[in-house]
Amino acid sequence: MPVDLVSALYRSMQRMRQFELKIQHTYRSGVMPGFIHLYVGEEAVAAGVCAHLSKDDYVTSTHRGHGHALAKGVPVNEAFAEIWGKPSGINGGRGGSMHIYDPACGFLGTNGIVAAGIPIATGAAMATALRGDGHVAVSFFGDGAVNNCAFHEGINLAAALLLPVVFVCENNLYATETPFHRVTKNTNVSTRGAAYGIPGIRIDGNDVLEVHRVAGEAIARARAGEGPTLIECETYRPLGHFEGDPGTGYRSKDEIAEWKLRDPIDRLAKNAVQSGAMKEAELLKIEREVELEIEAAYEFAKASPEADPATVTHFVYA
Amino acid sequence: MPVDLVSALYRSMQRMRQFELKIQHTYRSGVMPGFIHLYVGEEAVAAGVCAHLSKDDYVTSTHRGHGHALAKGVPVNEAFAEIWGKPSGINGGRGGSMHIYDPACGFLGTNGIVAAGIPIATGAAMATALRGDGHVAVSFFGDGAVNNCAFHEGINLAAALLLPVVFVCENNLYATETPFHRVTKNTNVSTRGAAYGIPGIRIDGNDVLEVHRVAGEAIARARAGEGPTLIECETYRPLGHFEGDPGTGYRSKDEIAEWKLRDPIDRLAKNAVQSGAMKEAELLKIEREVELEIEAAYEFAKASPEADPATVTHFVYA
Amino acid sequence: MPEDRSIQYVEASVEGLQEEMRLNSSVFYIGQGIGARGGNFKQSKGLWEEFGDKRVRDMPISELGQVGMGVGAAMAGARPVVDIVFLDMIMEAMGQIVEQAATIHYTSNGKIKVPLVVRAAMGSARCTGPHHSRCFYSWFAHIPGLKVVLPSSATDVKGLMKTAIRDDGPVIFIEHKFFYNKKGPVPTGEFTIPFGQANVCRKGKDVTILAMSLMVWHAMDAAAQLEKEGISVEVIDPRTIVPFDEQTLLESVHKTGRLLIVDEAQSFCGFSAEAAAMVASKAFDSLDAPVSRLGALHTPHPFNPVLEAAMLPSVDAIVTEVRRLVAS
Amino acid sequence: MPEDRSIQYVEASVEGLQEEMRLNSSVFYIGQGIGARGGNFKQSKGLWEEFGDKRVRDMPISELGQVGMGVGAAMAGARPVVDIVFLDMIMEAMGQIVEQAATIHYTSNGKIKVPLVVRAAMGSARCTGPHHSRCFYSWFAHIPGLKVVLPSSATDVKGLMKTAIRDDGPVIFIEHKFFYNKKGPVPTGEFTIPFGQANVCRKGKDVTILAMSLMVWHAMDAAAQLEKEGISVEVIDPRTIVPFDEQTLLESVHKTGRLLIVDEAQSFCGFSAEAAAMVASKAFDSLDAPVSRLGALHTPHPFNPVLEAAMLPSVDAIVTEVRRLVAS
Ligand SMILES: Cc1ncc(C[n+]2csc(CCOP(=O)(O)OP(=O)(O)O)c2C)c(N)n1
Ligand SMILES: Cc1ncc(C[n+]2csc(CCOP(=O)(O)OP(=O)(O)O)c2C)c(N)n1
Ligand SMILES: [Mg+2]
Ligand SMILES: [Mg+2]
Repeated sequence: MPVDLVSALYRSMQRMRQFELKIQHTYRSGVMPGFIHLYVGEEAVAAGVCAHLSKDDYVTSTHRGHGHALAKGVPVNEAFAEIWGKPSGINGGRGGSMHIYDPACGFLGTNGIVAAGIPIATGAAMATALRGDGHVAVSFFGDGAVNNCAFHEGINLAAALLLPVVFVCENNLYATETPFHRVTKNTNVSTRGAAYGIPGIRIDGNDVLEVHRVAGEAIARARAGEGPTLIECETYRPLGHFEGDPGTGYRSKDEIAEWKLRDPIDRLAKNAVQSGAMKEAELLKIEREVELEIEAAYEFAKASPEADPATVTHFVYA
Repeated sequence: MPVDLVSALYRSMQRMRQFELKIQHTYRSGVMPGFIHLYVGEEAVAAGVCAHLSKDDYVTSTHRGHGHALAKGVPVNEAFAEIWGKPSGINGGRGGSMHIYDPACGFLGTNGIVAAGIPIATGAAMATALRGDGHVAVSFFGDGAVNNCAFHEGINLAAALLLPVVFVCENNLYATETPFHRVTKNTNVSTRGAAYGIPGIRIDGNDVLEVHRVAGEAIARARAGEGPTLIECETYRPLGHFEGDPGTGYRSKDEIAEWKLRDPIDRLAKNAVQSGAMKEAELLKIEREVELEIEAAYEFAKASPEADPATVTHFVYA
Repeated sequence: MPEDRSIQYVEASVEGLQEEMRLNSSVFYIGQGIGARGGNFKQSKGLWEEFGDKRVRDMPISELGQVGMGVGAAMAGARPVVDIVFLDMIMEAMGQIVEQAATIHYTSNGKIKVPLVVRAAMGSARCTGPHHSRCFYSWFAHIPGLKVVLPSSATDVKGLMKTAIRDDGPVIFIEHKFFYNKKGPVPTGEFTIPFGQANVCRKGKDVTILAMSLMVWHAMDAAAQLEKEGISVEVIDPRTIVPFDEQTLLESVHKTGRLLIVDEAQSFCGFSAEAAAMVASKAFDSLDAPVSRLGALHTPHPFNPVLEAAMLPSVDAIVTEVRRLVAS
Repeated sequence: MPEDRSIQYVEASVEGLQEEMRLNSSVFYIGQGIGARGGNFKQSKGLWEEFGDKRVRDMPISELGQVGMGVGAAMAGARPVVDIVFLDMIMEAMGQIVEQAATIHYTSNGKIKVPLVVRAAMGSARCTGPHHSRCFYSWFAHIPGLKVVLPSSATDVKGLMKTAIRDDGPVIFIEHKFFYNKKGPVPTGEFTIPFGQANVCRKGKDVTILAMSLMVWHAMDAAAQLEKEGISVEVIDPRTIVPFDEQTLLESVHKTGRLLIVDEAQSFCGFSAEAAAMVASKAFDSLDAPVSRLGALHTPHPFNPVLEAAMLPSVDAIVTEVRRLVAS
C-alpha cells in the first residue's frame, strides 16, 4: 500500500464525511433552506475515482453530489456556503445543494434531474476530444438513473463516438424508497455496458482501493482514446434519501447495520493500520486536520452577508 | 410446409408489395400529398409476426408502417384512401401515411416519431394484462429507434413489469441515409435484450417462415405471462428512404442487387414450389386476386369525395 | 351537498382518485414512489394497500416510459393516471404528451380516445430551486388537445380529479406542493366539479384579480388587506385554463373595468398574456386602465431565499399593484 | 455593404455556419444526416467535406443525447451547433434545453456560459402532418435564459446565424422548411444581424401587421393586395422574439392605431398573445381598435390538404381581417 495514496484517499473521504455530518447538523438546526441529499457511506466512490483527475478533467454529478464536488476540488468553504444558500457560496447561493458548479476545477454541476449529467459528460468529453488535449470526463449517477432515457442516449453516443468518458454508477440499491430490484428486471448494471459495446465492470464501491484501481484503468483507457467504460460500484446509503427521511420504513435494521460494518472509511483505516502502511496516530491527525477545515468552512459560510435582492435578475442571459 | 400457412403468408406479402407499388405509382403521378416511406422488401417481418395476432391483439408501428397496417388487418380500401388523404380513408384522411389508426383491428398507429410506438405498445400490454384477457402487444421499429431514449424506457419498463409484449426491430442497416454502424458501436441489436433481462434473438428477416416460427414462440411466451422478447430481423430497404430518395447515393449498387436476390416474396415462392407445397399456378392465382384487390382499393380511394373544411375543428377534444 | 369536513388538500385528492378507482376497474395509477411509500407528498396514501400492485404500481425513473405507457394503455381501453410527482420531471415525456396523447383523437378521426390523466405537483415551496419549482402549465394550454387543471382548494382538487379521470381525453392535472398539507372544507359524499367553470372566490366592484393555483390564496389575502383601505376586489380562479371560462372573467371586468392577473409562472408568452390579450380585445370598451400582469420575474428559480422571494409574486406586491391600478 | 447576390435561404444559412466554423475552431456541428448527406434540407451542404467528422458529425436518432452533448460541450468551452432537423423532434431534448442549458449561467452565478445553438426547421410544407409541422417557438420564449430566432429571409438567416453562434448563451434558431430553397438577395462578404432588432419590411400608415417567419411573406403579399384598395399596411418582422424589440412595434402602433398579429402557431398562450397583451397595455391610448390575432386554428395539423389549408392563416384571411380592422 503506497502511503501517500492511502493518506490522500483517507483525507479525501474524511473531508466528505465530516462535511456532510456538519451540513446535516446545520440543516437540522433549521437555518438551511431547501432539501439536501447526503453522500455519507458512499465516499469511496468519489475519492477513488477523482484521485485520478486533474482540474482540467470534467465531472458531472447528481442530487447527491456534495462528495463529488469536494473530491473534484470545489473549495470546502464555498461549497458549504453554497449549500447554505449564501452569497459567499461558490455560486453566490443561487444554486444550492443540487446546483453546485465550479469551472475552475472542471466541476460541471450537481444536478436536480436524475441522469441529466450523463449526456452532459459525454459532451464535455467531446469538447476535450475536439481540442485533443487528452482530458477525460466522468459522470457519477445512481442506480435510479440506469432506468432513465438519458442514461441510454448519453452512453450510447459516447460509445459510438469513442469519447474519453467514464460512467460511474453508484448502485446503493434504492432510488428514494424504491428498491432497484422492484422496478428493474436486470439489476446487474455492469452488464448493460455490453449493450453499448463498451466494457462494464461491477466492483465493491465501499473498497476505496478497489475503486481507485479500476477507475484508474478506465480513465487510462479513455485518455488513450479507447473509449468509455461503465463502472458499477456497489454501495449503500446508511442515512435517509434526503435529510428528513429516517430511511428506515422501507429497509430492515439488519440491512442497514450490515452495511455499516462495510463503512469505507473504517475499512481503509483498519486496512492501513493492519498492513502497517499507516499508524492510528497518523490517521487521527488527518481526522483532526479535516475537523478544523470543516469547522472553518462552517464559520466562513455562517459569516456570509445576506443576498442583495437586486441581483435576482443577473445572469439570466449570457 | 403447411400449405394453408404458406399461402396465407404469400397472400399477405403480395398484398403489402402490390399495395406499396400502387401507392408509389399514384404518388409519382403527383396526386398524393405529404411524403411516404414504402415497406417494399421487408414484408416478411410484418407477415410472419402478424400471422399470430388476432384483432384483439395490439400493434404499434412506424413511419414505414403501411405493411404493418395491412398485415394487422386494416382494410385495404380505407388504408389506401387514408394515405391519399381522402375522407373515405380509415381516419378520414386526417392522418395520412404516418398516422393510420384502426382500433377495430387493434392497430394503434403508424407514427411520425421514431421509437414513440415502443412505450405505447408496453402500455397497451399493460392494459390487456390489467384485464387479464390474454392478449399481446407487438411493437415494430427500425434500427434507428434502437439508439433512441424511448426504446430504452419502453423495453426496460415492459421487462420490469413482465408484460405481454414483443419488440420487433426491423434492422435494414440504414436510418435515412445513415448506416447503422456509422452511429452505433454495438450493431447487434438482439444482444441489447440482455441489458433489460429479456431474451434477444437475431434472425433472417427476409425468411418469412423463420420470422413466423420465432415470433410464434415469443408471442406464446408473452401470452403465457413470461414477459417480453426482443427480436431483431435483419432485412433491407431496396427502395429509397422515402419516395423521392433514389436510395443510391449512400449505398453501392452491388449491395442493393445482392439484397434483391434475397427478396422475401421470391424466396417463399421458390421454396414453396421446390418443396412441392404449392404450384406456380396457385401462387399466380393469389397474385392475380391481390392485384384485383389493390386495383379496387385504388378506385375506392380515387372516388372519394373531397374533405369538408368545416370538419377541421372536429375531434380536438374528446 | 351535506355539510363539510375539514381535510387536507392531499387527502381530498386521494379521495377523488380512490372513489374513481372503486367505481371503475379500468382506472390504474402509476408513478415513482406512489406504491408502498404512499407518495412523496402522501399523494397516494392508502391506494396501494387497497388496490395492490396491479392497479397501483411503483415506477422506475422513466417519465417518458411512464407517460408512453399511459398513452398506450389509454388507447387500449384503460384509464391510466400517471403521476410525475414534480412537474419539472415531465420534460422527457413531452413528446408522448404533445405528439401522441394530444393528437391521436384528432388524427384518428375520433376513432381512438386517450383518457389519460397526467398528475404532477408544481411551484415553489421553501427554496426548492431551479429544478423543482417550475410552473409551465401554459405550455400544455398552447397545445390543442390537452385540458389543463389547476386546483386551488381541497374541494376543487377532489371534484376536479374525479372529472379528470372521467374525461375521455388527456388531462394535465397540476397540484401545488404548498397546498398538499393544508386543510380545507370538503363536502361529504359524491360530487364532481365541471371543467371550464371559473370560481368567483370573492365578490368585489373596484378591480378584478385573475389568479391561478397558489396565487389565488395570495390574491385573497391581498383582497382582505385592501378591503380595509376601502378597495373592493373581485377574485376569480379559472380552475381549468383549458377549457377557459372567458365569460365569468369578462362579466367581472365589464363590472370593475380593471384587471390584474397574478401568475406564479413567468407571464411572458404564457397564460396571463393570453388572458390579458383576450380581455383587452373582448372588453376593449369596458377597461378603464390597461390590464396589469404580475408574474414571476423572468428568471430561473434562484435557490437563495431572499432572491426567491424577490422573484415570486407576493401578497405585498399584489396589494401595491392593485392600489396603483385603482388610482390610474 | 457591397452589392447583393441572389442565393437560396438554405445556402445563406450554410454560409453563415461555414464562415463561423472557419473563424472559430471551437465551433462544431452535429445532427442527423448533416454529414456526407449534406442535410435533409441541404442545410449542411459542403460542411462535412470541408471540416470532416471531427467538427461535422452525423448523429443517431438521439435528440436528447445530442442536445445534452451540446450542453456539456458548451460548458466545456466548445461552441456546438446541434441540428434537430424537424423542430417537432426536439421534445425529448426539452429537459436538457430548459432545465440545463437555460439555467446554468444563472445558477452558476455567471461562472459557466452555455454557448449552444439549437437549430431546427419548423412549419407546414405541403401536408407534412401532425408530427412534422409544429411551430411551438413560444415555449422557448416562455423560458428565461433562451433566445429565440425566426429568420424570414436569406439575408436574415445568414446574419442571424452568425450572431447566434457568437452569442454566449443558448439560442434556439428556427428556420422554416418552406424557405430553404427560396432565393433572396444576400450581401457579399462579412455581415451580422443583431438580436432584438425588428425589421420593418414595409412602411404603412393605416394598420400594422406583426408577423413571424413564413407569415411575414403572407403579410407582404396581403399588404400588396390591400394597397390596391388604398389600405396602407406596415409589416413588422421581429426576427427574434427573445429578445423582443417592443419599441419598433409600439412606434408603429402609435402611428397606425391598429394591429394585426399573424402567427403560423396557435395563438392561444403563445407569442401573439404576448405581443397583443404588451401592445394593449403599453399603447392603451393609441389603439383605435382591439388588437386582432390571426393564428392557426386551435387544432393539431391535419394531413388532408383541404383541412390543412383551413387550419393555417392564409393571405386571403389576412386581407379580410385587415379590411375588417380598418373598418372598425
Ligand atoms: C428525471 C427525474 N425524475 C425524478 C426525480 C426525483 N428524484 C430525485 S432523487 C431520486 C432518486 C434517485 O435515485 P438514484 O439515482 O439511485 O440516486 P440515489 O438517491 O440513490 O443516490 C428521484 C426519483 C428527479 N430528480 N429527476
Ligand atoms: C425522434 C425522431 N427523430 C428523427 C426523425 C426523422 N426520421 C424519420 S424516419 C428516420 C429514420 C428512421 O430509421 P429507422 O428507424 O431505421 O427506420 P427505417 O426508415 O430504416 O425503416 C428519421 C431519422 C423522426 N421521425 N423522429
Ligand atoms: Mg440509488
Ligand atoms: Mg432502418
